[in-house]
Amino acid sequence: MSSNGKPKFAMYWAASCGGCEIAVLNIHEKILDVDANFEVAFWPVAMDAKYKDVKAMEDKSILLTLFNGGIRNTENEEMAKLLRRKSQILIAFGSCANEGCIPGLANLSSLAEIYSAAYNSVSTINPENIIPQSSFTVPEGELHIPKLLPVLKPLNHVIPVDYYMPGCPPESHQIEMVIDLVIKVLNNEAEQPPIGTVIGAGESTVCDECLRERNTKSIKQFVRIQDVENIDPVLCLLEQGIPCNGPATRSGCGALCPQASAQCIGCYGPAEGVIDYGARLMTAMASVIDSNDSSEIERIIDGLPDPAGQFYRFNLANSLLRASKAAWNGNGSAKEE
Amino acid sequence: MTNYLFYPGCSMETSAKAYYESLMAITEILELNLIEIEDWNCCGATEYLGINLIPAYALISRNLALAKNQSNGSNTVVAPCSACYLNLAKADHYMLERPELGEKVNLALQAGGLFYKPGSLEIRHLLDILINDIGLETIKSKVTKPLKGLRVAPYLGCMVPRPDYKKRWSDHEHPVELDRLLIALGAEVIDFPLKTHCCGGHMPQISPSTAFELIRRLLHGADQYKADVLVTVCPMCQMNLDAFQAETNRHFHTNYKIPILFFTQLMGLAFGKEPKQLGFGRELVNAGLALSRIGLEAIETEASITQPKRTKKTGLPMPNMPADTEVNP
Amino acid sequence: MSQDFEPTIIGFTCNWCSYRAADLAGTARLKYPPNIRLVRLMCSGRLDPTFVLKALAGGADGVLITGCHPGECHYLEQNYKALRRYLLLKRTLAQMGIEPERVKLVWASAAEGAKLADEITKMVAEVRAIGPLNWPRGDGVENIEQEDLTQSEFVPEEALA
Amino acid sequence: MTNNPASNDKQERIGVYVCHCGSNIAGTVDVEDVANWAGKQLQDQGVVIARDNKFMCSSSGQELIENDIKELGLTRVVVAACSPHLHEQTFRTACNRAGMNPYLCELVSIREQVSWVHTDKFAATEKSKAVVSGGVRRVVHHQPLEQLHVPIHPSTLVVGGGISGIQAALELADAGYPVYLVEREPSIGGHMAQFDKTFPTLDCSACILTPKMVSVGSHPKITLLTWSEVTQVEGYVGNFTVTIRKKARYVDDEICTGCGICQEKCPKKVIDQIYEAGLGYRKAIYTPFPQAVPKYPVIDRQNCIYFQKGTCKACEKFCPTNAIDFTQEDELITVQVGNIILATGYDLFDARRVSQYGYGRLANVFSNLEFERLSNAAGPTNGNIVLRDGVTVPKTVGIVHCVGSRDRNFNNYCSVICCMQGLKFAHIVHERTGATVYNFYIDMRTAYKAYDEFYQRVLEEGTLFVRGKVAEISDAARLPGEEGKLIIQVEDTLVGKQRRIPVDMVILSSGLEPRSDSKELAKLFGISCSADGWLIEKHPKLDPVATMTESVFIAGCVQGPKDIPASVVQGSASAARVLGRIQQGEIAIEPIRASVDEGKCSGCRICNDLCPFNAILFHADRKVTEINPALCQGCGTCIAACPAGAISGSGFSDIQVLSQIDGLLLLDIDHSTLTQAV
Amino acid sequence: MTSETVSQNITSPPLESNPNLRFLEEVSGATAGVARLEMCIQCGSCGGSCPSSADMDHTPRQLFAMVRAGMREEALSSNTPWICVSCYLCVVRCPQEVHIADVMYTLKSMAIRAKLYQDATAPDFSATFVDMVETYGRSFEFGLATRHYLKHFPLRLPGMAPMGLGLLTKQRMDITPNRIERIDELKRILQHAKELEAIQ
Repeated sequence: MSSNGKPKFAMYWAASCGGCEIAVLNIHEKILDVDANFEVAFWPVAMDAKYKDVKAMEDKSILLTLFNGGIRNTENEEMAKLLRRKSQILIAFGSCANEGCIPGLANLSSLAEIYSAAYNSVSTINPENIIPQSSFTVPEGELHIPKLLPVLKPLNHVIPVDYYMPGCPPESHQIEMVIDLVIKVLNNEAEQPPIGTVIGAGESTVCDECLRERNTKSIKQFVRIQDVENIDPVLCLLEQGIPCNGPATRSGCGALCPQASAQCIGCYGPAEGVIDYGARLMTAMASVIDSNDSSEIERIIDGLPDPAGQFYRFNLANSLLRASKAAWNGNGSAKEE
Repeated sequence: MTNYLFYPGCSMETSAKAYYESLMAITEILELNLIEIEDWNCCGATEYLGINLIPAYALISRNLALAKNQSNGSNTVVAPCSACYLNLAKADHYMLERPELGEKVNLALQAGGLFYKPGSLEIRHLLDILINDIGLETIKSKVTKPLKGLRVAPYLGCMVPRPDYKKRWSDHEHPVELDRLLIALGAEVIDFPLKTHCCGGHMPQISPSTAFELIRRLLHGADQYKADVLVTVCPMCQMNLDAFQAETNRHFHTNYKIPILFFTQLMGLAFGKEPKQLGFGRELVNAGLALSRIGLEAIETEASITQPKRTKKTGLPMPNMPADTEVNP
Repeated sequence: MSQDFEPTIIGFTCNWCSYRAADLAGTARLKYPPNIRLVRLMCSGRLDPTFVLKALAGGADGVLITGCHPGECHYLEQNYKALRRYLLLKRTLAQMGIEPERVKLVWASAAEGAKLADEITKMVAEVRAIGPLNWPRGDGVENIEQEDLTQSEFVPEEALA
Repeated sequence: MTNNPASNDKQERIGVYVCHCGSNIAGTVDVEDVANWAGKQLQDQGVVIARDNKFMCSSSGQELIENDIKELGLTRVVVAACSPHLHEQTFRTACNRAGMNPYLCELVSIREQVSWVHTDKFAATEKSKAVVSGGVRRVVHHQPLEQLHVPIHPSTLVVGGGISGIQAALELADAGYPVYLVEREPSIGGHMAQFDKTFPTLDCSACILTPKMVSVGSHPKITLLTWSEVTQVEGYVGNFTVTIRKKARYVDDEICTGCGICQEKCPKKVIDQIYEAGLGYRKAIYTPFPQAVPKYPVIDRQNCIYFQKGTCKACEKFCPTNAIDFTQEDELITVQVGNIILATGYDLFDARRVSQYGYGRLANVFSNLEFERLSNAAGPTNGNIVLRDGVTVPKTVGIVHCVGSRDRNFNNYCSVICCMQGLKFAHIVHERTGATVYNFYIDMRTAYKAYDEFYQRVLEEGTLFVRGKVAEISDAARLPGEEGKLIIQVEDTLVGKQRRIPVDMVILSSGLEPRSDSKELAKLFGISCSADGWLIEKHPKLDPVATMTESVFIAGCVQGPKDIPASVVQGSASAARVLGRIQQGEIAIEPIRASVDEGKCSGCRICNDLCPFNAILFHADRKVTEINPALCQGCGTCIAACPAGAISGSGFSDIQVLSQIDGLLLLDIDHSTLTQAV
Repeated sequence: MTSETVSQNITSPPLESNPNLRFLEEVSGATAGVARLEMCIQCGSCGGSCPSSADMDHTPRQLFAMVRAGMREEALSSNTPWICVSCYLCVVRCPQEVHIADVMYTLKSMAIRAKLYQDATAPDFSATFVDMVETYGRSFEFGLATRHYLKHFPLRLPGMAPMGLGLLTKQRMDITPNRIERIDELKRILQHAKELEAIQ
């Protein structure tokens, strides 16, 4: 690639699904502004590149890096550190980098369990019970592949992050907004927000943007949305017993899911200043359970068959506990058992 | 046709044949389908409990286990005998209250390849079923020969209304269920203050003098109230009051001649069945005289529980009475 | 586990009942193990699950939540909210592999110093029995400054070529 | 986005003071060690000075703090001593004197919760360090707070016109403050007005009560609202708006002279279940009793011939002042009050529930209230004690104690008055009929001034006492001599034998029960009510007439069974408490309150229904929730519930608690400074 | 002799070492359900309610006091439990909800084990009854009656003859027992149950 004086832009994809890359490509004409204002220095999804090229770059030579994906293995970790060194501004882009997201749910299981689920479960035919090893000797010599880390970490657990942009994936209009902001800052038309700020999202929660009608809440039963015959189109979903994560989830998405009669699943993460997303959700939902009798309460919360999944679907890796006991204890090697 | 698991109990086959026969004679009319628990065993009466705890409860629970296995749809066990009813109910209740008891009992049952989950059956007395499931209205509607002019003393004995773990009865000491049933049959029912006093239980075999005194009290009471017959819901009560009446008379130099009948026998009569179909004649104190009193006109007559009323109009009002206890809501 | 393991337990108390119960235990000179450290809240209804998670993530081996008896809440009915949250929290913690013995809810009125002391003693024993939790510290920024692995064993030679 | 609650970045200057409390603390905790440790190890938390002192609460101890604040410019103070419930105020005041906001001081307990409950000195010392470190971490995040001051409205609402309510109302009114006295029935007087005599002095109940009733009726400061009920209570400490339903009397009390002609002329006779306990009659238009206050009658709609059949109207025809007004309707009035006294009294246990005693079935079994009417000169029999037939005088009377009390089948508590009541009945029966009287009791409880002497007096009179809970009362004669009698069957536990005692009349000393609607009452006034149904006082010993809700007081049997003297005492006591409040003019409230950050609030309304004090209101227009600081009691439930973390609480904010947890767990502290046992 | 034992029990030896003072717990422990014996307030509603208390050595209340006082021998040799007719009046009336009737059953079985009962009639009757049940799975009134009356009330027999005859002629008594089909199954169960009983 030819250097043409334009500031360098990078985007990297660690433990994530790739949806974030699509989201960036999904910003329509805006992508042209990106091209107009930046030279794409490193973006494996979009163009060929070698790690060694990045290593070769001068430190801080990349102006803006959008890093999506959590840190699941040694490769992710090294690239995070590498890009941190090479970038001036590094944004944790999307839920995975921010809080672990769906890959983070693996933190409920030990590596051993993860391996056996991946290689020994019914879904995999693996009679010889072959499990990938980090180093393997072949006639040509010894091969190495990245090691899985015992638990998946959000980006800011391994490197300092400048800005956080939540969402799974971040909404296009928010990306456009951020790109505009960056360009403005470049042309000194705007203030650079203080380091550590969450950008491309609101400060309140989804309910703030949700048009559904709300009343005081008292829940006699939780129901799975697929079990609801006809969902009231105007009434708050939670009031219909559907465990909607909207009340605790950061605004910014425009309350897309609830508007479409699907409960919010919490991809925008916790509201500003919240320490543990799941705790906020569970305390909120528990508080409005309409019973003072232990056994009845138990019956009602039976309606939430998978609390951890409900409350930490996106946020587990960034929660206070971060991973289950099994994950913390289960050592990397899948050899045992 | 409602189905019930039926635990007859030993005496229904012997000393209380009349109870059995009369019950069988009316189930048809009442659309009551009693499915006998196959190979049921004795409940141990009041004897086994006084010897061994676990075996006693195991003995009882075998029946519950069998019943549960046999229950298709119906989870209600009906016992016509008070002692059986109480033992079954008690076993179920205590195995819930003291889980370790339940575990031990089930360990024992295992030896017979059986298991019973406490609380999984509903144990009820026959009278409870008739009053609360069949209902007084239905029963009334089946009456073809009202027992007009028959003065009856309703007598439940102890073990039906007490201890009443499930609070099924209107009262522990003065329940009105039987009274209302008999009223529905057109009989003249006296407010029998001894209706839940003791008949002596197994005392005739243990301490006769004790038993005779208890029997005397009841006969005396029934006599005071000029009852033609005393109606019971329990084989043992019937046995004691009927079979030991002569011996009691001898013991106290009295001469009571009070027929002791089962409520099902009177139901049968009111439903127009023939006395012989209903086990009449099996009683030792003959009920012939009482039977002769029953006229045949089928006019619905509303008898009522006799209440002490203020005598003169100088009198003071009674405290306002309990809201007429509706036993068939 | 090690014999001499002494658990650390964080106790949340209600200003009106259980904290006073703790005071009472003191004035009555009742004895209980020193493993518990109390936090005073105005009401068990103030108990935010975050506090419990924070304590566990911060190195506590157990958490004892206490409040007024049902129906006797100083604020009428807030202890019921604590109950609801507790029951839901328990299930979540179970999924995280945290033993039920480690997080307990106990009702203790201002008069029940003895009961509280007793419950504390019991809990300390139970937690001592199941051993330390020592959860990895929650701050999450362990090795940020650590030198990166240039000679990392994973990058295939051909990639560098 | 890290999980670290911000540490002491503002670099507060903290002083730590560890108290020896003589040897109370120092006996078990190495106080010096704790102080030194804090001085060194908590420096980076902002501790600039750490001292230990024999008695921190002593004037010298307090001066120590004050001087340090002035000289070392402390911005925060942590005192490690006894329980905050003892000396928090002391040290806050000290800080205040030195010009520091009192709420920047934190008292942590190392006495009640360390030295007194632990024995191992070493472990206790280490725990104390943790406790101190918790306090230090916490105090950093304290905010300067100001107490809230709320004005107190000088009027008072008294609910219930029994002796307790009457007493309270008079005390307040005599002190010159307006009182609204609300009574459900047509007249005030309560149960006491039904009694004949009062124990142990035996003075005529009416004689001592009526004068008080009259002065209530005529008192310029008392607005008497009988035949009325409170329907709604709004507002907060010192400022309540109360809505009261005045039920239609159908009698214009402006015009009515209380002459009573209407009652004479009314043709409809009704059994009086309330005042005459079902033993006597009244008319469809009636005043419950001659001395009723107010004197105006009411028309009982259910029984009035006009209202039922549209005819009669005799009362209207004969009323000399045309005071009858069939068109009257219930009216709702609202009043402003600063304090509320609840004196709604008790219900009598319904003896029918003890079926073995035959009440309601056996004619000559009487309830205690029935007997009160029976023996009352103004009662249905003019004070003649007779059987239900209205003529026969009993020759033998049995008085049964503990009916429905001290019995898990009914009420598990002791009703307090029954023993003395039983003795009173025994005396009256003996005096009026000379009958043989039996008292059946489980335990004789006559503990109060001149009560036991009365017991002895009744013994002297020859009343027979049988210790045993009566098993059953029946009319089924078993032995000769029992015919036509009531037989009381009981184990004479002092003899160890079962006895059957034939009597003509039985009096059941039924227990006291909470009003059947006490739960609703508690809810209406926002106070709590025990499982039994008695209202709960703020402190059983030290604050028996106050409740957990500021400005709402309780007096008399609404708080638990008690006799007349005790009820009067509580009436006066509650009045005194109210007067104290009114005198202050305004009331200071602890500034521990919740508040909403509207920027973060998304109006999800999760919190809206969680406040029992209705402090949380929702602005539908702006879709945000707001908390009324005057109504908020500071429990923090809404704070803990807010899914957006938009609600914060002064005094107990998240950051304060979380930091304290860090401190208690000695996070970021060189653990080598602690010996590894704790 | 009674009073001596009491004073003995209460003074020395100390509680821990004196099994009799654990008697209360022992009885409660061996009773089905929760006995609540320790809750008795000695009000006497049991003794007052009891239809047969006239024939009892001690009223139930006294008996419970004795159990509390650890008067094991006296309590177990009292005829009171044997005179109890299981009418449950005391049970429903007891203000402390003591499971009186079931405690009586417990005391009976304890008395049998300790061979402390005075009159063998009742224990024998129960034993005979249970024996029949264990052999046939059903009660067998004829066998029971004949065996029992011959042994304990031979003199009553002549007087009872007409009754017995009546019952027979009116087919209210079978001369041959009925046996349940799977009697072996029942026997196995009871056998195992007895072993379990022995363990506790």
